Amino acid sequence: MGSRGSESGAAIALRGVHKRYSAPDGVIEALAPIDLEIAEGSFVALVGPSGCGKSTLLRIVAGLEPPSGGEVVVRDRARMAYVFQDAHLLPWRTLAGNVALPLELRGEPRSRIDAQVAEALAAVELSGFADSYPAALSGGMRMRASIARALVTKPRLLLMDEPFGALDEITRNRLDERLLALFGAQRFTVLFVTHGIFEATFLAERAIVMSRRPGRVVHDAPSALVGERTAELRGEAAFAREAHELARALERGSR
Amino acid sequence: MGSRGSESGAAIALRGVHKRYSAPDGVIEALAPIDLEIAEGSFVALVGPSGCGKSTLLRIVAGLEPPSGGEVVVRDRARMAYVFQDAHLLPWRTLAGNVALPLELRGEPRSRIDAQVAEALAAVELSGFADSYPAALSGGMRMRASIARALVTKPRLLLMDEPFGALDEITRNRLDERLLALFGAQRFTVLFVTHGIFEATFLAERAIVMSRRPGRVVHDAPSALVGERTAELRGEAAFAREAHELARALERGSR
Amino acid sequence: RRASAPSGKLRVQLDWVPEPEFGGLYEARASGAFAREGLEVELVGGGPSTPVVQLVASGGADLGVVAGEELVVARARGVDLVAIYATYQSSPQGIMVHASRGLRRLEELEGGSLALDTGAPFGAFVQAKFPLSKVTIVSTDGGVAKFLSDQRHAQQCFVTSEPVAAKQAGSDPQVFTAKSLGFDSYANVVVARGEALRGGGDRARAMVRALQAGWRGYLSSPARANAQMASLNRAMDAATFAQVAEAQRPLVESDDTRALGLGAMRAGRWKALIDQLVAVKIIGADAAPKPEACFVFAT
Amino acid sequence: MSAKGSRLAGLLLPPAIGLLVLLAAFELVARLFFAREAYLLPPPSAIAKAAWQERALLASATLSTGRAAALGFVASGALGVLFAIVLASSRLLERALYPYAIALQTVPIVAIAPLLVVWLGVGPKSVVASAFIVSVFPVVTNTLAGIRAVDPALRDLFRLYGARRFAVLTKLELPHATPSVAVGLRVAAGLAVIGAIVGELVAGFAEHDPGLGIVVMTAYRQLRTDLLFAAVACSAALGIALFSIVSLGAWLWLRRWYSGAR
Amino acid sequence: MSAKGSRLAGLLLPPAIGLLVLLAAFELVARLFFAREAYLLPPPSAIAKAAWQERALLASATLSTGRAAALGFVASGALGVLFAIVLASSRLLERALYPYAIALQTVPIVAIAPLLVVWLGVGPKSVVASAFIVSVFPVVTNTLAGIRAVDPALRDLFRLYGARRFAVLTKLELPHATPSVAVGLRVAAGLAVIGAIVGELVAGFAEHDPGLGIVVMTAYRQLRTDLLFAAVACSAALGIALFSIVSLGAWLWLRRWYSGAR
Ligand SMILES: Nc1ncnc2c1ncn2[C@@H]1O[C@H](COP(=O)(O)OP(=O)(O)OP(=O)(O)O)[C@@H](O)[C@H]1O
Ligand SMILES: Nc1ncnc2c1ncn2[C@@H]1O[C@H](COP(=O)(O)OP(=O)(O)OP(=O)(O)O)[C@@H](O)[C@H]1O
Ligand SMILES: [Mg+2]
Ligand SMILES: [Mg+2]
Repeated sequence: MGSRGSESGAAIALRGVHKRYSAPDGVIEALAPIDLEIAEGSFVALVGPSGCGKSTLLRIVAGLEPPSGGEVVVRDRARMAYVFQDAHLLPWRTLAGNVALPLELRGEPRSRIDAQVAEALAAVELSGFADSYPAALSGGMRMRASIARALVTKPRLLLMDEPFGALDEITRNRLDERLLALFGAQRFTVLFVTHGIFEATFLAERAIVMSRRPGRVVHDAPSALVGERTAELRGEAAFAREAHELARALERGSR
Repeated sequence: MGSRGSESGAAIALRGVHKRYSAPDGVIEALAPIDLEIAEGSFVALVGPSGCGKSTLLRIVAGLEPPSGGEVVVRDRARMAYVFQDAHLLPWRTLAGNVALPLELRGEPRSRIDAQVAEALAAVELSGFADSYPAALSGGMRMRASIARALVTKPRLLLMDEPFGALDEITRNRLDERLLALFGAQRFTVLFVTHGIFEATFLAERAIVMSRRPGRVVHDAPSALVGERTAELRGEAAFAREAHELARALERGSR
Repeated sequence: RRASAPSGKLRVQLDWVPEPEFGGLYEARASGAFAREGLEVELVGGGPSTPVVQLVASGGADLGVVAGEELVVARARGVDLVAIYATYQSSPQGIMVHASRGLRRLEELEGGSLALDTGAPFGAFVQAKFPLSKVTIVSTDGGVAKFLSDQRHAQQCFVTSEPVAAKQAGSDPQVFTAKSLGFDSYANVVVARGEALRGGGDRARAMVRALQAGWRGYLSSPARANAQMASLNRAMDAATFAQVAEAQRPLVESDDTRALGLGAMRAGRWKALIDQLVAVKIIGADAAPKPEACFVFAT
Repeated sequence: MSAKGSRLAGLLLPPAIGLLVLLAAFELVARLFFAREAYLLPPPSAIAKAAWQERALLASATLSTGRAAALGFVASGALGVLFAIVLASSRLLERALYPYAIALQTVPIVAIAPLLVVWLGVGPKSVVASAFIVSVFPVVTNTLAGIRAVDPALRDLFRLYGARRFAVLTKLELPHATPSVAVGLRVAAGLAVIGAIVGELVAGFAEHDPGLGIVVMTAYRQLRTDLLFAAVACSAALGIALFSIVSLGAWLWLRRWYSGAR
Repeated sequence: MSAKGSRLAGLLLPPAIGLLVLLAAFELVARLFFAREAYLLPPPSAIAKAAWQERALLASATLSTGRAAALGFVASGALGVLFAIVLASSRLLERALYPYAIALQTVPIVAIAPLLVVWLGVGPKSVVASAFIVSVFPVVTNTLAGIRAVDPALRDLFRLYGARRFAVLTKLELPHATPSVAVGLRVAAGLAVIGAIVGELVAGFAEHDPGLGIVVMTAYRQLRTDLLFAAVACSAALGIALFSIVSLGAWLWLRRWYSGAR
């Protein structure tokens, strides 16, 4: 386990990774042994029933949780960003202060921070709230701030745990598109946990579906959709087919 | 403002209710004056862009937040349940303990509590986790526990703030159907904030769409869907039309 | 690592706040007696918990004021302190009882409680010499409130202090002095490090002369020194200063002082004290200091 | 080694090593800098020797003081939490009374010793009262802060379900405040010991069943510095014992759900 | 009344009324039960009279003690937080040292008086040191608890972005612990005052002003109970002043984001 790149050039490689938690009554098998490679510069969606181990998998990739066994190889861990399932903002900092945090931690000079923060806040449509404290924001606004905090670092590897779950469809679609644009321009690697089948279909080049706990991979296929992903895509038949495919896989995994 | 029933027999009646928050730089107009009546035994969905004031409206109805002006009349406030946007479980209680809380507060005898708690946990598919502490659960599981805590009271008025936002589509659909079944049997009043257009379409007899902050009502129409709401409904053309209608209204409100 | 007086200046550590028991010191300073002897002296007030013995022994002060029994205990523990001047010729301590109990001797004390200064040799002496029946020994808090409110309470006292306060409050204190009980000790003893006295101890001799002059002056006219001390210790009023100054006179003057001069000491009396402390087991017989080593300048 | 055994070792070894290191440093300092002034700071070896010689006295004194400190401590815990609950029940009451609770802490025990003695008599009761007075304030302050810090959303939840004041207290405020109460009790542990010692000096028995305060004072007056420090070590041990009980209790109680539990 | 004026009144009125009620109760008790024993508990009116007569003495004594208490308090705040930071840096270090920090609190000042005055001299420095020793432990304990209670998810966040230890400390642990530090300082406020008073009994006073400890002691010995209680009131006022400064500071600093701020 380490951050040296794998020989295959994959951004993330898991080999036999599994996870057990000890609970009051015995152990909880959260992840069954998983083998997974994620190519550099790919956009992968991770779908699965609630409690199946998606967050656990992400935390293991990020190095926040040691696996109970197996090997984890992650390239570019130094330039990784993570959007947690909850916003987890620092309550004593304003939104701008929260978004600036990763840059400060990286030692970026003050002068350059401000512009980047403003840009990231604009990307999640929170420009007017730079000086508000988290307590004075709606749930969706807090979540968006935490997305801005991840984007501001211009990561090479982006791990997102249901980032848009608390957002209305319109805002969500808009952010989906903005994320794709960013992805197109910078070609970082994205591992994206979502509950939205349409969202997964729209965003991902490859979708992975996990089974109920203990989580196994029950479906792993590249997207059949070709060409640019624009808003119009959502209306096309191929999109519907692809989404249907995914929904069936999820249904299988949820049984 | 009080809990006496309105003359019209509405479960909830708002007249000119608006809300201002004081912020560091001036005031934030969260809700523009709103007039609204919600009939007893109806299922109303509330949709709107992030930060538009949906949670604020729900809190005002619940009596958790005083409106800055206007009149609020709520019948059956004594038999009301509320699912917050975040799970807000008591970390020192097990899931079963958390779900039992409202019954304990109501003075229900211990003997009757246990069965009701088990039933509510089963309804949200958490039967195996009665003795787990919230910290050992996934985000979606915590949210489901908080739904169980609301359902266990057998409320006459149910306020739900994006209860299923953190759940995968399959689980969500299953819970949607279960909620509808409950609703069909007991005919309580539901005010349901959601980001899912399909969810709103599937569930609600009436959908209200709010505009961006300060929140106004931009769309308020009864559902054109008739007959029983079964899983098959989601495949029908009428359903798609209805959803499209709602999506357009939301788009209008988001501008 | 330790605070010390600048060379030339002598620092005297008192074991209490400025009160009449230090009258001679302040008078010597005010009258210029120190200066006439070529001494520059700093008087440092203390509190009830000031560790004078340790301060002098470790060089934090050049001279200190302690009770005679404290000096003996210190020497028994291997601390080389030597007395140069005994201000009080006998201990000011005593046992105070209510006169209404009609006691002629302390042995008759029965029942009730007796407050003793915890761990102090005088208290140990009283306990050892007088096997008081059914008397509860408690620790004293230094005040007289319990004495006033409890007729069956007795307590250790300084004859110049507690009985005065009790009388002022309308009570009827009767005092058995330490001396009358057989506890024979010098008090208010000025001590110095033994090493400082080797090689003649000229400055110490000069100190003794200045102290005698100071005390002579204070005994004849305490007003000036009292005023000075009162300006430092403003919690004690002028009347009390005068009263105490008068009350302590018999302690300062004795047959010995009339014969040998103020502050005088005799080896025989130190021996008596040492024997008493050995007898009540505060010091071991093997560790008992020699009487002659306890003091210099019998004058 | 079994998992349980190694866990226990992990729990007990560090403080044991810490103690050894502290003692070694202490011994070194004492021997190097206070060789000729053992009356100021005797080396631990000398202290240990004195402690062994006077073990009977120290044991009974520790027991006596320990009893009073423990009782005062328990009273502080119970009444401190109670008082905090009263203050927490209204912002007005808190503003009106809380500042004056601090007076308790700043009053030198000697100043109220006569009152104590008149009300409670010379002896254990007054000593317990002194331990209580000295140690109650941190319990009040920490409990109050813990209650005040309850998440407003959880308060909303209770309000929503029509919880009575008493239910809010027992099912929300007190459980949430337990970590804070534990912190207050940790501070109170040491204070109860020093409170008992000070109490003994102004209102305790000197003769039968003397406590550590009496031993400390006696050793101090008679310049038996080794015994003095032995007694001080006993009082520290008492404080550490109370502290450890609180810590253990808090850990057993909180570890299931509180991430800050140790 | 302006909004600001009425808010100020709301802030100051309750404690003022609280004081009046307490004083009235005190007067009643004193007059009813201690009429013939004013030397035990004089009524506030008599105390006030004595305070007025001795106002010069009390003012200078309060100033003298206040200075030492404030310095000791500041030292406790600074060093206490520092020590807590060191302990928080490793579970091992905490286990090894934390229990022994409590020894500081249980040691009677008189036992270490010789060390204090030999090192620091008879005078203000020893008084400050005493105030520090008596008041530092609650700061350590509360700060440590505050740091330990940081949300593990936020720690994850910092770890993720490669935060150095120092950044975790200054940007996460200390901001999160501020409410706890404030609680520790509230407790330390009163302890610093009593620590200074006890220290004065050790250090006495040289040519500088006698502090409240000396006034308490002499007044007590001379049965001037009214002056004694006046001095006690002054010491309580000092404690309340320090306490209020902490509370005000905490409120100004925390009110923007901390729901438990008052
Ligand atoms: N700290 C823990 N201790 C014990 N069990 C845990 C812990 N964290 C997670 N689990 C268990 O591991 C399983 C997987 O949790 P995880 O958070 O990865 O699920 P998830 O797929 O992210 O679910 P969701 O979609 O609801 O967020 C859950 O069943 C949960 O009970
Ligand atoms: N305590 C508060 N103080 C100041 N402003 C607040 C406060 N609570 C909410 N607001 C503001 O009120 C507006 C509405 O918030 P609300 O939580 O009702 O939004 P919402 O519609 O529920 O959004 P979301 O879908 O993101 O949860 C937001 O813009 C927010 O900034
Ligand atoms: Mg998750
Ligand atoms: Mg909301």
